[in-house]
Amino acid sequence: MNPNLHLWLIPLLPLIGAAINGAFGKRFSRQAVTGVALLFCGAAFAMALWVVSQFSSLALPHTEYVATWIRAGTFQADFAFYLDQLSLVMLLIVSGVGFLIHIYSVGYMWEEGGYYRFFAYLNLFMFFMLTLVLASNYLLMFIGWEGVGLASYLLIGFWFTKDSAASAGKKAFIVNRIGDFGFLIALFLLIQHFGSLDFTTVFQKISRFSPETAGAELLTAIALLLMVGACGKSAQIPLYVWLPDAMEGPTPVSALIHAATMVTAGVYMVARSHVIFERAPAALTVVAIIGTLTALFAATIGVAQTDIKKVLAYSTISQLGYMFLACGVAAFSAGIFHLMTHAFFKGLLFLAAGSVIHALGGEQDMRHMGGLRTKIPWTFWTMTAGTFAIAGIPPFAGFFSKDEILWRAYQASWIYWLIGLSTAFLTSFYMFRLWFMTFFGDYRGDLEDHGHGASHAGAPAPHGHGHGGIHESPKVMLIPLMILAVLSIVGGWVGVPESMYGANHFERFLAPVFHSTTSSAELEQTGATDGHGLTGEGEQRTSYTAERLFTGISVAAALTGLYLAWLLYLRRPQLPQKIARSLNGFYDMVLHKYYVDEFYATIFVKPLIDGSRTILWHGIDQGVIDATVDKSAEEALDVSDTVRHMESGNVRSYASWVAIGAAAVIAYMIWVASR
Amino acid sequence: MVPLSYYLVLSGILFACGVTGFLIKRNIITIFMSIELMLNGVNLSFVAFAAQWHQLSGQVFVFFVMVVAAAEATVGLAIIIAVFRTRETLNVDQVNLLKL
Amino acid sequence: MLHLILFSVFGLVCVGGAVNLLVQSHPINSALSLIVVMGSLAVEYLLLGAEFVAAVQVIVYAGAIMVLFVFVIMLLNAGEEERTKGSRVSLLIGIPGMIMGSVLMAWVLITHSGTHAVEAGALPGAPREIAQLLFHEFLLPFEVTSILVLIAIMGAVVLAARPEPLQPEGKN
Amino acid sequence: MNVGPFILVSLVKILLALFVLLTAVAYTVWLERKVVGHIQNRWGPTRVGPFGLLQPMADGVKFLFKEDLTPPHVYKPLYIAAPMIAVIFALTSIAVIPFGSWLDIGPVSTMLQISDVNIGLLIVLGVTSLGVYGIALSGWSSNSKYSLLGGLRASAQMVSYEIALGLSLVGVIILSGSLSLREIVDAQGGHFWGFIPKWNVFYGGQIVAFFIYLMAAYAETNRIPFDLPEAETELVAGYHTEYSAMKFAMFFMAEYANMITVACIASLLFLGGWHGPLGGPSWLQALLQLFWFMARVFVFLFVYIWVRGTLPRFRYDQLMAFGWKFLLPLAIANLVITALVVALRS
Repeated sequence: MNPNLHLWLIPLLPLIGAAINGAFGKRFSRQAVTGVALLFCGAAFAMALWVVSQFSSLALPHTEYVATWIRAGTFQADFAFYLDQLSLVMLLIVSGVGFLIHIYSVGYMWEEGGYYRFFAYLNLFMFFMLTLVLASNYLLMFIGWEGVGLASYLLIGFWFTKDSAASAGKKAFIVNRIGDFGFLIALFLLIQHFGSLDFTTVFQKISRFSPETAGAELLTAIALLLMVGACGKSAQIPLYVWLPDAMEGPTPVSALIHAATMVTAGVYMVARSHVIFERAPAALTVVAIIGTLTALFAATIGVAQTDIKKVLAYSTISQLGYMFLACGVAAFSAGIFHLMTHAFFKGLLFLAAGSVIHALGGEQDMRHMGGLRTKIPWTFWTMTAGTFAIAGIPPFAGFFSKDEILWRAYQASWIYWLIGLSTAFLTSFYMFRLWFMTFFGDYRGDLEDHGHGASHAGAPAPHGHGHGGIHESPKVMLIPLMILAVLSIVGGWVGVPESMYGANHFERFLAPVFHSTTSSAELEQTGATDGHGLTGEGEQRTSYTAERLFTGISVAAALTGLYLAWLLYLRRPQLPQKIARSLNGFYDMVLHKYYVDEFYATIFVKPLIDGSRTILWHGIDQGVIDATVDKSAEEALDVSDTVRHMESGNVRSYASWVAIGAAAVIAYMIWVASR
Repeated sequence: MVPLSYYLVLSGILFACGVTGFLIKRNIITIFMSIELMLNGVNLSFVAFAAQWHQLSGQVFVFFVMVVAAAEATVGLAIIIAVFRTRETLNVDQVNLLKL
Repeated sequence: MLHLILFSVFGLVCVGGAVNLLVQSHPINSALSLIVVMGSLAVEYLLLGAEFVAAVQVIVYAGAIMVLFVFVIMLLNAGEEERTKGSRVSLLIGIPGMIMGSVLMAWVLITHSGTHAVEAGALPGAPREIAQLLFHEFLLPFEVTSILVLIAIMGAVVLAARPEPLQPEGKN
Repeated sequence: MNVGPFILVSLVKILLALFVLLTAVAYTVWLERKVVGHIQNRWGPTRVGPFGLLQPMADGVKFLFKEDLTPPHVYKPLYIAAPMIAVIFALTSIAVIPFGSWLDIGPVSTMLQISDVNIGLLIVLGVTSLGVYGIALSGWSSNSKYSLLGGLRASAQMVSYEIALGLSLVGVIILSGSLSLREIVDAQGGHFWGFIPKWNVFYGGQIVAFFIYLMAAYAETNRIPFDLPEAETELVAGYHTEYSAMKFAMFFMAEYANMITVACIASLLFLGGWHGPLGGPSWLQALLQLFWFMARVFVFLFVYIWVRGTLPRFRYDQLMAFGWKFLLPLAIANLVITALVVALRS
């Protein structure tokens, strides 16, 4: 029997921190707030590490029952926590990266108003995210799911005095509602047909199904609805629109929530419910298509963005697309692998970008940067690591995960592979574009001219503090950067495929979770390693060669992107304008993100608002409800206005009313008596 | 021998006169007198019924009515004095406002 | 027979006084006619054998209450009442209502009242019996009315007291 | 008995009583002038007849033939009615007052009383209480400020003191257990251990009640020391300032008739009515009863005049304070104590 790990403490600790900071933080000094926040978040991380130390001795999956939450008839939902390899990975990512970003935030937010508020929210987010990844049933998971949405709303709108921030928060929230709606319906369907939301029971029941058996379309429906939820949370087409706007929030938030952890919740959820998806091939295809499209689509947009954070945001979307592509081709472990590496390098990139912004006193527009290489070397080097990682240059982390996904995609269908490849090319292109524009060339900003407090485009004023001019960030910000940089260099090595004479540890580690999904290649490889007869050797080698070939191609694509970026943005900086002018319409379209927002605004938002205003507001609320109230009030007024004349204050008239009343009473009594 | 109904008719006439006085008179004091008139009419019917049914309680009720009338007259006249002190008039038609 | 004559005579006096109360425009005349009404009512009570009631009627009503009225009339020097058009309502509704009510009552009395007569002095309303009744069956109402009177006295004092303090002499 | 003689006897009694009363009124005036004169160390009327005994006649003649002038500013109907009201109510109360028990003349045996009502006392009270209208209306209808003030004072004062008066009588009523004057008097027959007559004055602490009655009665009749309504020094002559000749005479008669009535009531209720020491044959008995009764009334009237000659006049607020704050509580206390005594004794 497993020892009791008290998993429930892991989510609870940040909650305590949030409660303390939220309740009393106003009176605390900044140091005290920092202490509380870091203490509890770090405690959670430490506990996660301790869990890892215990992990080998556990019989998996390991569930811990804390309390019964809902019991309605046969249906029961508990406060119970579920630990297996997948949730362990997520747990490490969330608590670790989260802890690092907490540290980073201390430096980044030090000058901000509402410091305690920020950390209270951050801890709150940690609580919900950990609940999400540790939940042992869909309902508890949904709590975390909604909670992280709430936290993200609060943090996006952290500078709520800024109109754009507030509306961005609302946008994120509402768009997420759509997804959550799908998720919720999926949960209802599960309850209706399987009478439970507990992972183990549900999956046991479902594993009896198979794509051929009846009820497959039910699973498809459930899977698709779940996917809708995932799209909402993980910013996939068509619900990705909130993520770019979410960059209104403070950069650490963007790093933690909108790059590393929360947006990957969708991927995690899909991976978690792989049992359902595997039995719904149609749904899988949809997931793959959505993933690929999102990846390419976002990448193309990212090419044209000039706001450093926006570029990263779109790259995030496209990377998430990769993950969904992986899930779509049933390579869940690959998806999770990419999730992990992505958490490292994208968190790193965001933090580095934040450091750059910090250095430039709030400047976010890349066109006003450049030549920062020498001025902020640490940021530069860390960012370089991140850039190479995301661009998929070996041996950085991103290379392995992305290559894995591409290879799997190819095995599913070459179209996926092609799109993925082009996406990889584009990714490396715009990332290096960002890299070059930010750190190379000569400085295009105006910060030296009149000290600090320059145009605080993105993050509002607070950066205009003390020392003017460009300055390296404090240690407290740099240390997390370095750690993450290291991670994004070596992070991929846990998953070196056999084709490169590695043993895909990560995939093997996750295998028990996805055992049912181990694809043919995996089987062969295991077979090979198990030394099954020599028959497999030939194709084995061919498959290796093919894989290596594809790897080479993708690396070449990445390098091409690097070269192009160098050519366009360092060598001939005037070239991009020419190109842009040459293919004018397309460039505009890309620049305006394919007018998706406008499209949504016209198709959904505007009709909704107009309908609400005309029908609900003017029609029902004013026309019916208010009208009835007002009308009755007016009627009462009129009646009393006429009756009022009885109250003339004249005693004799009162007496007359009494007299007539008495006469009436007498008449009635006579009538009664005479009946 | 007088039928009971005669007394009742008499009391009814008195009562009606009282009501009429209340309706047509303008002077507060006169109106009060009209009230007294009504009470007297009622008293008459009380006594008549008492005699009719050989029930002394009717007469007892007359005493109560008298006491109430006395109290009412006392307070009413005091009120009249107060009103006159503030408004310089006894005409109810001019005493139709709650506040001055 | 004598009884009927006396009844009719004083009944007519009653009605005459009541009507006079209405037609007189000066409150003091109305007061006097009301006194006449009360006096003749006392006689009617005597005819009904309620002599104690009659006496009390004279003492309390004519002797005390109406004296108060006359006193107030004299105090306020109430003059002829002016014919102001205060309320049409009283004429348009009150009078018809009153007439209607009284007509109905009259109709009831004429049609439904038995012919059995009330003989003079039918019932010796001797003070002793009344006292028995008043202080045994009706003790509680009696006490309550006494409290009522007390309250009325205090209210009258409070109401009629001058707002400003009296002159040191207390004379006016 | 049959109706004819009854009416006859009643008429005779009425005429007699009226005659006696009016004469008494006239000679009470004479008496007062004499007594007050002597008190003030003068002679009083002496010219007309021996000791001025015919003075009342002369006054009457004078009043009759004096010009009866009516001021132009008065409210005529009431101005004329007021004195009549006064005198009528003053004379009415004699109707229920018994002068003696029974008189037997041959076949006829009648009580020395115009009519014996078993609530005679109440009737007397009611009639006297109505007497106030004469004064009040006269004061008002004269339409002059002195008269008005007089009338106001009179009505207020009389209403106030009526309460004390009535309450002082209640004690006696409780003791004798009746409202009929005749029975009350009968209840006072006999003596305590031989020599003290059983008058209410000496009996059951009614001496207090008697004095309360005395004060109240003086006030009721507007006599000194309570003659505020006609205080010469303040209001010329009070409510009858504007009156002259016969109307004035009526007020005069009314006042003195009231005095006599009060005296009768006092002697009936407190002083044992007609009970007297001497005895004899029945006709003599009747006459003696009349004599004793007259004597008591005379004494009472003498005290009246004596007081008038002696005491000064109250101030009005003193009057009211005396009535409400002294007499009334005293009367109530007396009533309560008497009631307790009777209740405990039975």
